[in-house]
Amino acid sequence: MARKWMLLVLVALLLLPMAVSAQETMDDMAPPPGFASWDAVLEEARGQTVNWYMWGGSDSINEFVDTFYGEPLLEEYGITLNRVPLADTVDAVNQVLSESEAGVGPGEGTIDLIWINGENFFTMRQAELLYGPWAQNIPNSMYVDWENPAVALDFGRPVDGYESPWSSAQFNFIYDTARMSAEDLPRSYAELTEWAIANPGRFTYIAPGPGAFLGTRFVKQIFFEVSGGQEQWVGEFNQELYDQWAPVVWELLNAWEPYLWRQGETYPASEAELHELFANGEVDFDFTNLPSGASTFIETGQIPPTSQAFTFETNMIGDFNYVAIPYNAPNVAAALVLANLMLRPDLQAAQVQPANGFGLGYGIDVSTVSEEEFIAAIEEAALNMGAGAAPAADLAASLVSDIAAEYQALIEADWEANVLRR
Amino acid sequence: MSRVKRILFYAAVVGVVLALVLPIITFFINAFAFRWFYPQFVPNEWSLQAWERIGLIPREGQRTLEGWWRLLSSGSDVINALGTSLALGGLVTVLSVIIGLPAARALGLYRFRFKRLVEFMILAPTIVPVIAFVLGLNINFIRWGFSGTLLGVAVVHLVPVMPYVVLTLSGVFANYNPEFEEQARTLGAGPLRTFWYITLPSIFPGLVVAALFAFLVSWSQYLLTFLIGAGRVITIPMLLFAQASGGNNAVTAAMSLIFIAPAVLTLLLSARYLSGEASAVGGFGRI
Amino acid sequence: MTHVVLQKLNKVYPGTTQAAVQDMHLDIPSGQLVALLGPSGCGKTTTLKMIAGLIHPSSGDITFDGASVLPIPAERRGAVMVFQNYLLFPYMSVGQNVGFGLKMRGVPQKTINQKVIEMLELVKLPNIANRRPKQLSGGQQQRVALARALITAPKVLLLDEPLSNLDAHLRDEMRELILSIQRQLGVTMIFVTHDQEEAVLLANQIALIFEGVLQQYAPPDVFYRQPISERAARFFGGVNFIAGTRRGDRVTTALGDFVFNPAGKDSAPEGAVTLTIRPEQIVLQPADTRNSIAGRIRARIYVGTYTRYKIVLNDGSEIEATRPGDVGSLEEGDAVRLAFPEDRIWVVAQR
Amino acid sequence: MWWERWRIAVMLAPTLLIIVVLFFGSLGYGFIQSLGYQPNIGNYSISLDAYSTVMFSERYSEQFWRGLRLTFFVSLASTAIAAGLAIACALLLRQTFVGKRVATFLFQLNLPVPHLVIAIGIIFLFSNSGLLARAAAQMGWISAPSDFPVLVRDTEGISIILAYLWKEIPFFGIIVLAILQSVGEDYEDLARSLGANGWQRFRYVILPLIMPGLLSSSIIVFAFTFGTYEVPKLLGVRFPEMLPVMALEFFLNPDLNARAEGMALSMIIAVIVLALVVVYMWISDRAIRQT
Repeated sequence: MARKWMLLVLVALLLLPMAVSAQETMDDMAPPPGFASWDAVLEEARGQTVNWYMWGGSDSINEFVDTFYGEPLLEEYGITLNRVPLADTVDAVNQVLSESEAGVGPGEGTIDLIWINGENFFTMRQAELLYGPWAQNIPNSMYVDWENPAVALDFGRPVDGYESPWSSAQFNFIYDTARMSAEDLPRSYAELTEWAIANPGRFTYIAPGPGAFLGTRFVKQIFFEVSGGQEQWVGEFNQELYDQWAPVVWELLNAWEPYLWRQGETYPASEAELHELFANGEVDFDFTNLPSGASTFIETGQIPPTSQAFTFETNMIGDFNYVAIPYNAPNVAAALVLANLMLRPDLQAAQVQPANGFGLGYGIDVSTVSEEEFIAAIEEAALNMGAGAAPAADLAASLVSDIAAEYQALIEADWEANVLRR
Repeated sequence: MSRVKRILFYAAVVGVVLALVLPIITFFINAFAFRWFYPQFVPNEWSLQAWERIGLIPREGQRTLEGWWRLLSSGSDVINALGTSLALGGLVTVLSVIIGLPAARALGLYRFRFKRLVEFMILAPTIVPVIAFVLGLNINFIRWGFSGTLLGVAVVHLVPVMPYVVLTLSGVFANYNPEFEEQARTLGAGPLRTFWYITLPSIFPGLVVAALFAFLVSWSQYLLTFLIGAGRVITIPMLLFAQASGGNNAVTAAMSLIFIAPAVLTLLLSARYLSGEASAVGGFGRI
Repeated sequence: MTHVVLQKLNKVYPGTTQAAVQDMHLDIPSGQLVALLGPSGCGKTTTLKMIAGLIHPSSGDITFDGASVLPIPAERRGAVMVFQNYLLFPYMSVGQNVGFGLKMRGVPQKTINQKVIEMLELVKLPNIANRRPKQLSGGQQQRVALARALITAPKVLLLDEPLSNLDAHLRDEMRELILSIQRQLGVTMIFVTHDQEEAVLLANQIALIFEGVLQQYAPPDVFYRQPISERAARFFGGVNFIAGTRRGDRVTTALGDFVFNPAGKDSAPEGAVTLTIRPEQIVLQPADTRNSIAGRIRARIYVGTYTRYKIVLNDGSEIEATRPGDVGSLEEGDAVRLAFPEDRIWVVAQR
Repeated sequence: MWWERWRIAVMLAPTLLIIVVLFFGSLGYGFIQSLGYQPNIGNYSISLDAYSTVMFSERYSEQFWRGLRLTFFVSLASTAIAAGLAIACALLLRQTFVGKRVATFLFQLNLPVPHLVIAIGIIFLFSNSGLLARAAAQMGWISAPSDFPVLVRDTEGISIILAYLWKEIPFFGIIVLAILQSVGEDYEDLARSLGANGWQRFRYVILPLIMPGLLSSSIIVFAFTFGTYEVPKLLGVRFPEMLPVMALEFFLNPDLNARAEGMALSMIIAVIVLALVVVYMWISDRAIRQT
């Protein structure tokens, strides 16, 4: 008996310096609130189940999450991933809101992590429904370029460490090379207007509204073009600026209506609906938010294999999306571990490849990665972007950042009043 | 019937039946089609991709015994949701029958004051839309801590289920002679054995129909599960609804088939008890 | 062999004020076959179910051989009921039905099978144990129900309208079977019926009940000769009632005076009474004029074994008399004399 | 005896507990909330603001009234057309013919199939690039999807009606079939011997016989179609929008004030349905008495 004890003490003594040194490497970084150290987080997270509420409409994304995060979480950290699919992220916001209304305290809630950005984040932040700040207190946040306004500002609002980036996306169009050639493609809204008039009934866009942010983004980009550029929209919400240009945009969209699919009587409500219209040849342009462009949807068989992504010359909105932890998350530690894992460069390299089913862009700044095996993974990913993607140069050249979240709700409501119901 | 008349008659029957089952036929095509775009009438490419995606068939090359086992034990969304849906349906069925049986007996066998009022109250949930009460329920359930638990959702499913269970069973009791029980009592059977040997066998066909409705109404419930399950009780209709509003057709079709299979199976198994139960068919209105 | 006594038995159903059974006092000696007779809703079935233990009395007591059985639940009381529509469990075979009581007592299946055969023989239905109740005729079902009740060797056998669902010829058969079983086993039997004929056919003693109140408890013949009231008389088929005033053994009516021989049995007071005589006791065209009155035949109804005459009397009232066969040549419209033999006249108090 | 007196109350108690607490309780709670009484966010006053916002505000009034009209139209059309077609189907299927069992089974097949699934099937079948449009294209009747009539996600709610038809025709049909079978053909034979022709036998014999069952089931169908969410959500357009969809969208809006409006709208739906059911029962009661 005594010998066994001795052995244990010895082992403990041997391990102590290692633990201390591990502590040291993170000395420059404060632990997330409520935890003594990152090790304490790992310790507490072991055995927990992380309830991740995320939009679940894409099975390939679901599959990606289960494979690329679920397995390492369990194997490396002893955490079980419970991914809860949502029809719309606002459902999760509403859930936390209802819980807070019902007086549910910290640790007693149901949601550990939400895939979130923009308006939903803004709502939760405003109602103080989030745990934090923590996003700059997890180890892998060192790969994140927090200086980049597109990361530090979510729809023009400061992130303040209450959400951690996961991936990035950029608006781009899809066309079918079997139906038209690259020379005929419109490269601006002005050209799109001409194209639509010349090809009546062959174009439509996703109705801006809840759960259909690509539609909102499509309209937002018109604001940029008609007002002469995106720069003036960056920063605080500006009602005057909006009021100045909104009538112009509505006028344009109304002028389109007779030339749109179904004469603009109705609009597709979701991305999936537009994919279907495009695939069946009802319209000639499709939208996506994926840097891999058409590749992902060619893979799933949702659109013809001859499809190809393209961009306008400018004003293609790109942004980051994030994960946030509700104030009442029952498994904060596990949520932190997951958020940290998502930033690991090899997994980031996995998520950009269409074949893996996720196909969104990097959440980290790849130039900060110095580990060799990670660099190799990133280089390999670059070769696998698929034939359906828009040229990387076009994407980079047309990229603009998104703007204050207030515009989104405003555009959605006004579009409905001034275009849909006119 | 004359020859022409007979041909017309059969044409009408075939037409009606075919039209009614056509939506279901489209599921079978969609679920196995790949790149099935307009104007193809018959798909050019067939694929099991949708079934792979929902985790019911292993990917090509992994369709070995081990691959199947790994897949089924990995617990894909659909398999988990199938389990949840079945557990929920089973729980609702058992609860509703246990709770509804005494009430059905009281309504079927006895006359009492306020009987009309009681009947009206029990039937009210069949008329008042779910949307009218579920919003109020949502907040209270969160407050009481029932929200997001399987039991909580099951209890809420009881609201649309109870009217049909009580209605069906009270119809059975209206044609039931309680003297059979008295006969058994005087022959020496205690209350429990009287229930087991006398009451249960007598009402069994009606009980099957009631249970069928309870299960099916629960099985097809979307809004209640969505709002009370708080995203933690994921049933097949929840997955299917999310999929249908933003996913790919093949996967939607495959999931739809998964969704209707147990329902049709239950109908098949209990069809012999169902014939002629006009009052009971009312339960289908809720599905 | 059980002596059953009902003591001041009352039953008031919840939500009602009228007692269904009121102060019922009934002494049923061991081995008797007693009928509880009365119109439907008179409380006779309630009484039967109280004896069975299926309904709990509001007050009063029921004793078997002097010991109260109220605390004993139905299944252990040993008072077995046979219901009017037999209630054979439709999903069990005949044998399973008959053996049910023994199964409930945990008797081994082998013994049960043995007893079932015995019992089916007792009710004269051998070799039908494997049939389904549906395959049996009404009379056979009745006998199976009887066998099912008797197999448990009950202390008291309670029968609900045992003959009412049977055809005339089956009734006779059934009656003999019940009587022979009763003689053979000596079990105390109580049955309820609304049919006086059924009660008379079967019972040693009849308890006549109106509105939950016991009217008269006597052997069957007494109800014909000496009914307790006009209503009791009517229930047993009495049709001739004449109002009058009694003084000693003489009753004065609008039709004249009648002398009668009370034989010390009647309880009618002096003063206002109703005189009654059964149609078959009236003598038509008597030899002498004692106790006789005149009338005219309004209707003559030939019923085969006897003939009914409806006779209009002097004061306009009508009386009915019967004669066996069709003796004589009385026709409708004929004047007729009728005499009331004095030992056949009965008087009851006027209501 | 305690048990005897309270027996019925005890037997009813569990069911009534569920119904009263969960159903009527929630209805009542929803009503209170619709009046703007929300103590947990410090709002103790009561007002009809939510109702007037939903019905009369500039922002929502058009949406509400157009939605009401659409909802009413869809429910009424679905119920009436389904009932009518179901009678025809039942008259067909009650004949004796080879394959009757199979035909009857297939006729009932949609009964246990959830509304949600039927709605998806309707999209697959009737959309502009759906199976029927493709069949038309194969026949050469149309050259592009846009030539096919707009039946799905249309502003008139046609696809919603179609989905309900596919679900409710078997529902009504089985009820009518069961009634016809239990009644037998004796009454019709009698009417025929009295000189009634086919139409007269239908109008004066069959119709009055099936009417009570048909009416009570149409109440269920009408109320259901008026208040269901999944089908119009999947098959409807953003504007005009069926009332249940509008109500849930209010409720799911993170803005807590919108929640009162969602409750108000759901109360309006409940009141409309109840009022219509009462009127309907009153009319059908009179109609039945007159026939």
